[in-house]
Parts: sequence; structure tokens; C-alpha cells
Amino acid sequence: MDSLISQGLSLMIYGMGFVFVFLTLLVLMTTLMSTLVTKYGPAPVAPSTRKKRVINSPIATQASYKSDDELVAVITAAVHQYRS
Amino acid sequence: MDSLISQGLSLMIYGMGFVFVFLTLLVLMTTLMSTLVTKYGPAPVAPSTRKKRVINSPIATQASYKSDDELVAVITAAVHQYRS
Amino acid sequence: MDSLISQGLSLMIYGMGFVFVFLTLLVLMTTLMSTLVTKYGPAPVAPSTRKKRVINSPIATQASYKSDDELVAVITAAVHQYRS
Amino acid sequence: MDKLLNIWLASGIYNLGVGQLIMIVVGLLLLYLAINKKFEPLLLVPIGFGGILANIPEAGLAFSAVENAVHFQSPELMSKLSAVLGLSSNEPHTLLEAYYNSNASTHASASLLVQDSGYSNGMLYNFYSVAIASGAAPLIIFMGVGAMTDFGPLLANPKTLFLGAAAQFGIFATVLGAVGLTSLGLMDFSIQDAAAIGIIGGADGPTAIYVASLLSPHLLGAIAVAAYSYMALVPLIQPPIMRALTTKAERQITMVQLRQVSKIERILFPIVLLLLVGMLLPDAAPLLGMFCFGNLLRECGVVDRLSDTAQNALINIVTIFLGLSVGSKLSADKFLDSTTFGILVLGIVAFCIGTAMGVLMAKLLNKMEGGNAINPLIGSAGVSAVPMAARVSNKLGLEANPQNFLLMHAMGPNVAGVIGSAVAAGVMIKFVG
Amino acid sequence: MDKLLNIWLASGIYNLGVGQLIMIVVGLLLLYLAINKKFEPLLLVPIGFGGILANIPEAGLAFSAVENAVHFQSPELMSKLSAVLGLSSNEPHTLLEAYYNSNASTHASASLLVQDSGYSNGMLYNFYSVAIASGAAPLIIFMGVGAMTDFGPLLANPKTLFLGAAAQFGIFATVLGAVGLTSLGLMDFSIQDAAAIGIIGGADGPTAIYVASLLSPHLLGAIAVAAYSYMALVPLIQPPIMRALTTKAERQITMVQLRQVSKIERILFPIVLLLLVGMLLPDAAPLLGMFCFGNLLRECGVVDRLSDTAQNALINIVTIFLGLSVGSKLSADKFLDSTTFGILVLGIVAFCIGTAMGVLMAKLLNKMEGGNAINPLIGSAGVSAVPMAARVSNKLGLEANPQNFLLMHAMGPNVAGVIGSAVAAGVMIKFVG
Amino acid sequence: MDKLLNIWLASGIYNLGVGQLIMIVVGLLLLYLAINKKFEPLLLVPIGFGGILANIPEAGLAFSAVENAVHFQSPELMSKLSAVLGLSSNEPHTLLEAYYNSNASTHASASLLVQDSGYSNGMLYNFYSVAIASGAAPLIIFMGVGAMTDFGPLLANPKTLFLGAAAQFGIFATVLGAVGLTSLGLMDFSIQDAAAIGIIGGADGPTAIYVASLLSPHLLGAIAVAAYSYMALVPLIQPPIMRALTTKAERQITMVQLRQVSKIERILFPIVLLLLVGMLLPDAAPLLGMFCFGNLLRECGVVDRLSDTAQNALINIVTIFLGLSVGSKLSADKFLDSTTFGILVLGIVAFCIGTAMGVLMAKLLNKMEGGNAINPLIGSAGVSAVPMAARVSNKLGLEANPQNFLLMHAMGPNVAGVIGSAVAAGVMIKFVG
Ligand code: NA
Ligand code: NA
Ligand code: NA
Repeated sequence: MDSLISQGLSLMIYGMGFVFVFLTLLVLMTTLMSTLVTKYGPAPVAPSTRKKRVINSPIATQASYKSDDELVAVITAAVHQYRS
Repeated sequence: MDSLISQGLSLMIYGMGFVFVFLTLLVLMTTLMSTLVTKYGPAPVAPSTRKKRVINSPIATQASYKSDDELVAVITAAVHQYRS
Repeated sequence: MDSLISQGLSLMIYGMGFVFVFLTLLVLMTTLMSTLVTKYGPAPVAPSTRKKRVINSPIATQASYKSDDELVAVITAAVHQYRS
Repeated sequence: MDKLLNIWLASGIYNLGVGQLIMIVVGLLLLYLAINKKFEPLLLVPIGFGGILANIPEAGLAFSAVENAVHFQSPELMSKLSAVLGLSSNEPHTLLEAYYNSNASTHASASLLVQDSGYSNGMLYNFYSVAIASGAAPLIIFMGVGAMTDFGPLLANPKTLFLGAAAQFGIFATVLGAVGLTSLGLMDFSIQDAAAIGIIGGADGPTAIYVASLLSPHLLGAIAVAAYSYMALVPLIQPPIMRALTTKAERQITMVQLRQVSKIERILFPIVLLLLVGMLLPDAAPLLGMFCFGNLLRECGVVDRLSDTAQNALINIVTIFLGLSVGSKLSADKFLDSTTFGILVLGIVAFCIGTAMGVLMAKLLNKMEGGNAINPLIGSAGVSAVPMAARVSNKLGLEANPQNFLLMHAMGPNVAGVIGSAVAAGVMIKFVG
Repeated sequence: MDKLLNIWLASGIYNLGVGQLIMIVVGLLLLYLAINKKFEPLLLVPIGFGGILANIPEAGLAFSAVENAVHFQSPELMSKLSAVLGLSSNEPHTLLEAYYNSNASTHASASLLVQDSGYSNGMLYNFYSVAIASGAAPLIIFMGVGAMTDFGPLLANPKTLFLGAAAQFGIFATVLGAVGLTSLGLMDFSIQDAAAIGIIGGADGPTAIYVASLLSPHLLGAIAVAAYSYMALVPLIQPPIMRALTTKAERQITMVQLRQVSKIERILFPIVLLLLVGMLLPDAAPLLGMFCFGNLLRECGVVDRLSDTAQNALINIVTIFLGLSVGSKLSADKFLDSTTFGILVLGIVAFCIGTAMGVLMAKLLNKMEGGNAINPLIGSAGVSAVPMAARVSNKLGLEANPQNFLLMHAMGPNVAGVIGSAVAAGVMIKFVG
Repeated sequence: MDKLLNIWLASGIYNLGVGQLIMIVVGLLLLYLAINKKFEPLLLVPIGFGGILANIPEAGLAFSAVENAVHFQSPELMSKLSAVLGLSSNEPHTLLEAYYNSNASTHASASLLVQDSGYSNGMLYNFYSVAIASGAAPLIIFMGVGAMTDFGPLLANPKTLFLGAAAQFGIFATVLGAVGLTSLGLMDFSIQDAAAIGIIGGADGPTAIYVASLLSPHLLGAIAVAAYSYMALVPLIQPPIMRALTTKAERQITMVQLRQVSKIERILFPIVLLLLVGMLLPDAAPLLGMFCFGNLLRECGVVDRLSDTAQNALINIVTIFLGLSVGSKLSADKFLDSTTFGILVLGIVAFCIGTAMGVLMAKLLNKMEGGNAINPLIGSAGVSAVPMAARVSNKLGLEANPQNFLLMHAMGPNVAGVIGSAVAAGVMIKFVG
């Protein structure tokens, strides 16, 4: 029984200790990373712009073929999703 | 052979019998349930209203952050789908 | 070692040979098929028309019931997707 | 040079057996019916295609590692194998016979043995094991079906459940027919086979496949093909029977508009059904349990994500593999014999009897209600085959009276038929399983 | 006539045990809470329904083939089985006891033996083996969660990670509580059990299920139910604690608008986190690895197909089977005993302590930052329970000051709590796993 | 205190081997190429991430239960294990060597043994077994690819199939190169290895993975990485070769608009292809069978539900696990040796030869057609790498003549290349499998 208690205690001490150490390191590395990025990285991109992403739909692969480079890009992009 | 026939016969008799007993009970319980519901339950909801359901789309989770409670509700609802 | 080389050589010879034989046969059969189709088959359908396909959505199954045959067709088509 | 010879000796055309040729033609026929005639294409396209794959000579896509090893019998492996199976002879048929009848552990060691020699299960065999032998695929599809089923019309008029009950008579009559043919010596069906064949009359694909996989897997191919083909033929099979058993006056009966059903009734129904099944017929619990689960996902209104997945991505994925797996049972050696013919005949008999009994029960109910409340045409919908059968009722109703829209009234018995055949399935599993 | 008797003797109602009855009621209660009270319906609907299925008498849906065989004990099979297990007696409990404690190979041969007699694993038992015993389902869900998580607020204010750390104290305090109750003789938990129970305080469903499946599978049902129920109760549990530990002045603190976070930071964060986990705590690698993978799919912007599938079709499919599998652990014999009660009590204690520690840590940080930078209300969000806990912080903030929108500030500690409890899980797996 | 030491001794950083460090960097490099340079991101993001996971020290995510047990060798378990494997020594390498070479049943019992001691397969190892070792994932992806492929351009101009044939010469030339290096003593490839390496020249991911998993699983990681990387590099690799082998006049040839292809031709083509494969090369039946099945789902027009699922939810789910599984083969011990370097060199040679042969064949066809009918630039598309290679042809065509749109003409040889390499794969499996 006592051994059980002591196991619990050490689990608590080392567990909480480790959690704090780990997250402290994460804070440091994240801060470091952000600093480097903002210093040397490209200008930040507003997440809103990320909404523009088009998810290529297979429907495009059914488009009838025309020699039109715009259309072509769409067609092939869709096929590309999985062609190797 | 004969035993096979008799097996088939009893399967038919007890099978159909059971099917009828079961569905009769289902009729009774369903009718009872409906009666209780219409008696004590809330006013019936027209199924058409059920079309309004919004299926939270993960896209919402990509919304840029503003301190706007409306938006916030959407954002978090989406995240909520799977956060525990 | 030499045997390995010879294995590689024969793999190449028979492999390429087989690939050509196979694809030649495919060319022949495809051409034959196309000829027969264009000769005896129905008038070609422009693929563009194939875009009209509706993918029955389960939402339809939630439509409120009216004795309207148009609607009914939609409703049941959707249910039909998996009812046996 | 010998390599060229090898290619030729290992080619499909050189090894093509007449049985395989026939079955490939059957596969092409199924594809034709599915694509041109719209016969249940969601199932018959994968089944037909799987059937062709299963009959490609030498590819062994539908066979287990051991069957493939025996097919390409290398002497010393055969002797090892016969040792494992405790045989004296290496004769292929003896080996396979012994393998099929061996117990589970011998089975396992035989597989391990041949794997050491580089033989493996065919692709379709693996699909079958995972999708059907495990019982998972039919149950998951039944869940999706539940998520697509609207019990509104049934709840608005519960006594239509009796029509769903009556139509199941086709199932049991067919069982009797099957054992009859056997005792006449025309066929050789066990009572399990008979039960599995009867379920074709349930006009419910997943139920038929589930029962067949439990009671007589060797007939699964023929049973599934018969079930789905006849469901597609409902518009041809039912009308004559319906006309023969009803008067023009009866067909003209218009039924009162169904009442609005409340959301809470819709939510409670699957739970009531589940509890009833659990209390009366535990053997039907997997099938009806998953069906009720799917329906609850649909109706409860708080898990639309799951409901939508159950009726789309998940059911589609499972259908692809279920279809290919059923196709694997169309390999010539398993499909081509007189029993298949018997199954096709018995299956259509089951459909006809079910339809007739449904209509007769509807006439009876109508009499009991004063002769002008229930249009007997909705009785035939009790066989299920949703929504085809209900549309047939509607069509004949409109013929008799252009203002007579029966479809929604027929949807009640239609879904009742699904419950009815699942219950019948449970009874059979319990008695002869 | 005997057939009728058979049906009755095999019916659920005849065999219904009081335990099963209670558990069916519990299942219905969970459904009620999920559907009417919106308690985490995505999980509790499948769990509740699975719980009902698991308690249908005679159906044996939640049991292995061997358990089912022992239930319907045919004498000669029992003696064969006891031979395999190396026993002298055929007494059911002895058999099961021996089976549970037998080594893997004996286990396998026992299963093969009973399969020869036609017994098979229950449907839910199979779902459990594939989804949870394999460890796959919680990990795949965690991947989807990662794909739904926006680390923006955390990246904008990394020190909120400390709040996520402090809140994990609830986990370890509960472990201590569990072993305490045991040494007082009130309960009988092993250190593994205690650890698994503690993780309820992590307020993170997949993590709790993953840890429980590794450390004490026999408690998984109770732990999962407690975890999800309490998460749903966060809006009731947390506010009093938060009010008690903060002054009105503190609650009125408004925080500065978060900075814009660049796309590249978002992409690098999951990689940094992965490397840190890999270098410091390999035991947390599966859980946090899949979490980071999902988040990278989301943020990298070149695989939206995969990201969308991970947060929709895939996570929905897995959730359906995870829920039903957890439900299989609600069978009366496994769920109904005093330990379940102990787990429920300890679980809520864990939540309260976690909340309190989060708030106190926030107060401390606020002091260190000069007393007017951090609103202590966001500390409670550190327990995770995303986004519920963050919304609670926001709500109390608005109460104190109608212009005080804390939600985005609370999202930081909120997701930090997810990382925190995953790390805690890793530590426990390493120490007592 | 010792606990702290334990954590440290079990940490990744303490156990990090130089090989693992290198492979983690390789994984990061793959992620960089996939995300920043858009190198086949759908595959290389999961592969790169999986590669990092596979090299986390002590986590053993990519190893089997037995390998993990041997890694953390507890003496008495090791002696039990050596007994099972029939060894005298407990020396780790001897144990693993014996384990790898043991037969299937010994393999099984070894796994069962270590499971009793609580060791289990790593997450990625399980993914690999289910997704790749079973052969399922590449086949399912090939089905999805079939559902995304439009054979219209090929049907409009069938002789472009010859270009798809010629380009496969790269495969076999590379096989010769591989065995050549071996007989020069520079490398040590078996004929199976050589065949698997050659298939990189097929420029078709699923085909390469499928063949490698059958012929030489130990090279799968390097082969898959090479295949996908070079496919991404097609726009850099092909143009110089194409320019070198063609005159400006040839590059300016404009081709006549393709004819409209009827729906029925589109439906019949996959069936014709299937029958031809079945009759001539059963070994290619799984790969081309699933490909044709997917294409039939797409074209038949009656099962759009299934077609859409095959090209979206299903293929995305499988891709996630295929990618992670391939990543598991990037563990240092399996990936880091000179052969990998050899594979990368041979792979690019294969691409170049394939491209050249395609162009030359196109020139030949053009001559035969009178010198002004076929633009040789479309020949390079015969390597497949759809649609990248076709776009390269289009780009060079526009360079030479701004009105010269070759893309649709290049799509014919492009998809022909897929068929060609699948056929080549079948030949190799039949001869050296
Ligand atoms: Na039915
Ligand atoms: Na947490
Ligand atoms: Na190719």
C-alpha cells in the first residue's frame, strides 16, 4: 500500500515536473522560431488569404477537351491529384 | 428427407408466426408511443424546419480571428466538432 | 554474375517484346471496337452533356412529403440509392 | 525461347476453361444489365466486374493461398501440405476437400505453410474475408440504409406494418419449396441452404447477403445475384399479380393524406424497435441494431456529420468492396451448377408469393376498415425493394385513377418490409444457424 | 411446441439480468443527455447506443468467441476448452479466469477451438479489437483534431502554454487520490488504473481512451463516459471555481489584440513540436505525432484534399466505430461495480483541481506581467475541453465587462491544454505502462 | 532521482544515433521539397513526416513487436525467443537475422511470445502491414486513378499507345544497368531488386510501390522516394533531352484536332483492356483490373456515387496511410546504405532513357505518317507521370510555335504510359516474382 502511495507521489512530482519542463522548452523554441521567422522569413501572410485555396475537384477531369490553356490547367491539375 | 420437410414446415409456421407477433407488438408499441408523445410531448415540429440544420464545416476553423461573438460562435462550433 | 546479366538481358528482351505485343493488340482491338461502335452504335454523345448528371443527395430523403410526383421521383431516387 | 513458351503456357487464353468463359460472359451480362438497363447498378456493376476478375485463369484472385498453391502444385509442397492435413495422397481434390473440412487451427497452419513458399491469398479473397466473412460490410450498409430511411409514413399509419409482415410469407414458402425439391431429389439443399435461398424473397440485399454468409456461404454468389436482379425486375414482376388480385374499384380507392409526424416520434421509433428486438429476438440484434443506429443518427439531429458520412462516404466505400467480394463468389467452380438454376427459380417464386400475400393482406385490412380506407395496391410494397415497389403501387394507382397518389402510403409497408425480412432473418439464424 | 419454448427460453426478456436492465437504462440516459442536452453528441450517441447493444441478453455482441462459447456451454466443448487452458474443472468462471490470464498463443488456440464449434466474436467485440485494441482509432481521431486545430492564438502568445501545463495538475492530483482511496481500502486501484483515471482530468477524449486502452482496458468504458460527460459539463463545473478564485477587478482585465501570425510560423510549429516530443518523450510520439501530422496537413496548404478528408470523412467514420467500441465496454459485468462510482467521483475532482490550478497560474502570470496584462479567467481554459472551456472564459469575461472578449485569448491555453495532457499521457505510459 | 535518470536514459536525444539524425534531416528535406517546391505533395508530405516518425529513437514506431523486444532486450525474454527461433545465442543481430529468415509459423509464435511480455508492433509497422504488405493500398489508389483518368484522347488516336510502349524501355534498360553494376561488383542487387528498381522508370507511383512490395520490400522506401521525386522533376529532366532529339521544324508540327469520342467507346475501353490483360498476362490482373474498374465506375454514368467516392474520400484516406507506411521504410537501418544511392542514380537514368525512347518512337511514327502528322514532343509523355509530362510537351510545343497546343495530343501517350508500365510490371512479377 505505502509503496503504492509513494509511486503515486513520485508519478505526480516527476509528471508535473516533466510537463512544465517540456512546455517551458516549447515556449522557448516557439518564441525563438517566431523571432527567426519574423526576422528572416517573408512578410506574414494574412490567414484570410488562405481561404482562396481551391480544392481540385475530380469533376474537372470530366471537362470536354478544348485547346485552351486556362481550361487545360484546371483539367490537368485535377488529374494530377493522383497521377504519378 | 421427411425430416427435412418437417423442418421446413415448422420453420414456416413458427417463422411466420413470430414475424406476425413481432410486428403486432411493434404496431402496439408504436401507437402507444405516438399517443403518449402527442399527448404529453411538445408541439410537433414540421420536418421541413429540419432542413435548416447547418453541418459545421471545418473551413470555419480557418476564419481569421476577430473579437466578434457571432463569428466566434461559428469558429468554435467547428473546432468543437471534435475537440474533447 | 554472368547468369545475372543474362537474366537481365532476357528480362529486357522478353519484357519489351511483350509490352509491344500487348499494346499492339490493344491498338488493334481498340480501333476495331471504335469502328464497330461508330458503325453500329448510337450517335456519339458529347461528353459535355455528361456534366448534367445529378448525384442524388441524401438531403432529398428529408424532404417533407407531398403528393407531388416530381418531388416524389427525387425523394425516392435518393432513398433508392441503397434500398434493396 | 522457353520463356516465350512460359508466357504462352501461363497466359489466360491458353488456360481458359469453358466454365470460366461462361462466367466471364455472365459477368459481362451483369454489367450490361446494370449499365444499360439500370438494374441496381450500385451493386451489379461491382458484382459483375468482380465476377470477371474472379474468372481470369491463373490469376487466382478469388482463391485462398492454399487453393492457389494446390493449383500450381509443386510436388514437395504438396507432400508437406498433405502431411499438415494428415493425408496420405497428394491428389489435388483430396487435398482441397481435406482443407475445406479441416478445423480452424489446421486451416491456419496450412496457410502459414504455403505462404513460406510464396503463395498468397487472391485480392478478391482478401476483400471477401474482410468485408463479408467478418459480417461487417452488410451491417455497415444496413446502418447507412437506416440513415437514409424515413419512417415518417410508417409512423403516420403503423398498421401498414402488417403488410410488411404478410409479404414475408414469400420467404418461408420458398424455404418449403427448396426442401420440397430436395425431397423430390431434384435438388440437394440442406435446411440452411433452403433458409438462405428463401431470404431472396425478403427483397433486401444486405439482409440476403448477411444471412447467406452465415447459413450457406457457398450459395452466396447466386443468392446475391438473384436478390438484386429480381429487385430490379420488380416493375415487371409485380403489376400482373397486383392486377389479378384486385378489382378496378379497389385500385381506385384514394387514401387520406398522412398526418404530420413529430420529430420526437421519429427519434423514439428506432429506440423502441431496438428494445423490442433486444427483448424478443437477440439473433436479429446485429442487423436491426445497426439499422436502428443509422436511423437514430439521421433523426436525432445532433450528429449530422455522422449521419451524412454513414449515408455517403462510408456506405459507398463499403459497397465497392461488398460488390467485388460478392463477385469473387462467381468463380466458375463455385457458381456453375444446377443449384444456381434452382436458386434463380425459387427466388422469383418467393417474390411472386410475397407480392400476392401483401396484396391479399391489404384487401383484408381494407375490409376490416370498411372497404374504402386502404388501397390494396400498397400491399405489394410490403416485400420492401424500397422504393421500387412503392413506385409500382403508385404507378398502378395512377392508372386506375389519375388523382390517386399512393406513393407515400406505400412507403409505410415498404419500409415495414425491411423490418419484416430482418426479423425473418433473425428467426432463421436462430432456428437453423 | 418445444420450438415456441425455445424462442421464449432464448428471448432477451427471459434472460434479462438486472445488471443488463440497469445498463440499458444507463445507455438510454446517455442518449437522452446527448440528444436533448447536447452532451458531446458525436461521441455519446454512439457510446450510448453501443452500450444498449452490448447489454442485449444472449446476443453476446460485446463478447469474444470464447466468452460466448462459455456462456452457451455445451459440455464436451467445455472439456476441450479446459484442456487447452490446462485446467481440471469445467466451471465457467474458472474457464474465463484462465482464459483472461492465458498467454497470447493459448488465447489464440482457444479462439480457434471454439470457432470450430461455430462460435464467433460479437460484432462490437470485433469493432473494439480493430478500432481501439489496435490503438488506431484514437490516433486517427487525434490526427483529425490536429487538422481542425488552429495554433494561431497560441503562437501569438506562447506563454499561455504555462496555463496548459498548470491545468494538468488535476491529472496527477487525481492519481494521488486514486491510490489514496486504495490505501484507505475504499477502492482497489493499481497504479496503472490510477494513472488511467487521472487522465480524465486531461479533458481530452482521444487521449483518455488511448491511455486507458494501454494502461487499464477494463476501466475504459467508465473512463471514456466520465471524460466526455464532464467535458460537456464544463459550463456548470468551471464558473463557480473561476469566480471564487478571482476578484471582479481581475475579471475585468481586457487583453491586447493578438498579433497576426504568419503562414510559415503555422507550418513550422507542428514540426518543432514533433521534434521536441521525439527528443524528450518518445512515449508520447504516437499521440502527438499524429496530432502534429494532422495540423501540418492543415497548415501546409498543398494537401487540402488530405486535410479535408482527415477532418471529415475519415474522422467521422472512425468516430462511429470508436463510439460503438467504447459502448461495448458498458456491458453490465464490466461496468457495474463500485470502481465505476469511484471513477466518476475522482474524474470530477480532477476537473475541479485542473480548473483551479489553471486560474491560479494565470493570476501568477498576471502578477509577473504587472497585474494588468492577463485576465485570470483564461487560465481555466488550460484544461482543454476545446472550445467549451474557452467559451466559458469568454462568457465570464463578458459578465464582468461587456466589452471584454476573451475567447481568442482563451483559445491559446485551450489548445495548450491538449498538448499538456498528451505530454502527461506520455509520462504515465513511460513510468507505469 | 533515478526516475530523472530514467527519463534521460529513455529520452530521444540521449539515444539519437547519427543515422537517425540524418534520416530526420532527410524527412525534413522531403517536407521542404513537398511544401515549398510542390514536389508531389500529396505523397511526399506523408512520406516525409512518416520518415521522421520512423526515426524517433526508442519509439520504435516502424518496428515489429519482436524487433522492439530485441531492442529493449530483457535477458530471460531473449533466451525464450532464441529458443523459439531455435538458436543457441542471445546476440541481438543473430536473433533478428534468424527472425527475418524464419518461416511464417515461427514468425507468428515469436510475435505471440513477445506480446506476452507487453511488446507490440509500432504504429507505422501496423499501417504498413495493413496498407502495403497486404497489397491493398496501391491497388485501391490505382482504382481511384482509373476513376480520374479520361481515355478520350487515347481513344481518339489509339496509335499513341506505341509511344507509351516505347517509353517503357527505360524500365528494362535500368534493370540491365542494375545487374551490370552488380556484376561489376559496385552494387549487390538480386534480379528481383533490379526489376523493382527499374520500375522507377515507369514514372508511376502506385505501380512502383506495388512491384517493390512484391519483389523487394527492403528497397521500397528508396524506390518510392525516387519515383515520386523524379516525377516531380520531370519539367527539369525532360526538356533538354526533348530538344536534343528534335529539330525546330519537328517541334513546330501542329496536330489535327482530336475527334469527339462517344460515351459507349469510353465504357467499352476498360472492359476491352481488362479482357486483354486477363487473356494475355494474368499477373497484371490485380493492378490493371482495379484500374479498369475505377475507369468503368467513372464512365458508365450510373454509379457516380461510387466514382466520386473512389476519386475522393477513399483515395485520400488510403493515400494518408500509404504515405505514412512508405515513410516507415525510411528508418535509418533500412534506408541508409550505398544501395539507396545506386537506386537514385539508376532511377534518373531510367527516366532519361524512357523519355528519349518515347521521343524517338514519336519521330518514327511521324516519318511513317509522312513527316507532318505527329509532333515528336508528345513522345516524351509516354513515360506517364500524368499530367506533368503532357504539360511539358505542351510547353515546348508553345515555345516552338505559339499556336501549337499539344496538351490533349500528349494526354494519349501519357495515359498509355500508365498502361505500359503496368504491363511491364506484370511481366516482371511473372518472370522474377
Ligand atoms: Na423485405
Ligand atoms: Na488537457
Ligand atoms: Na509509365
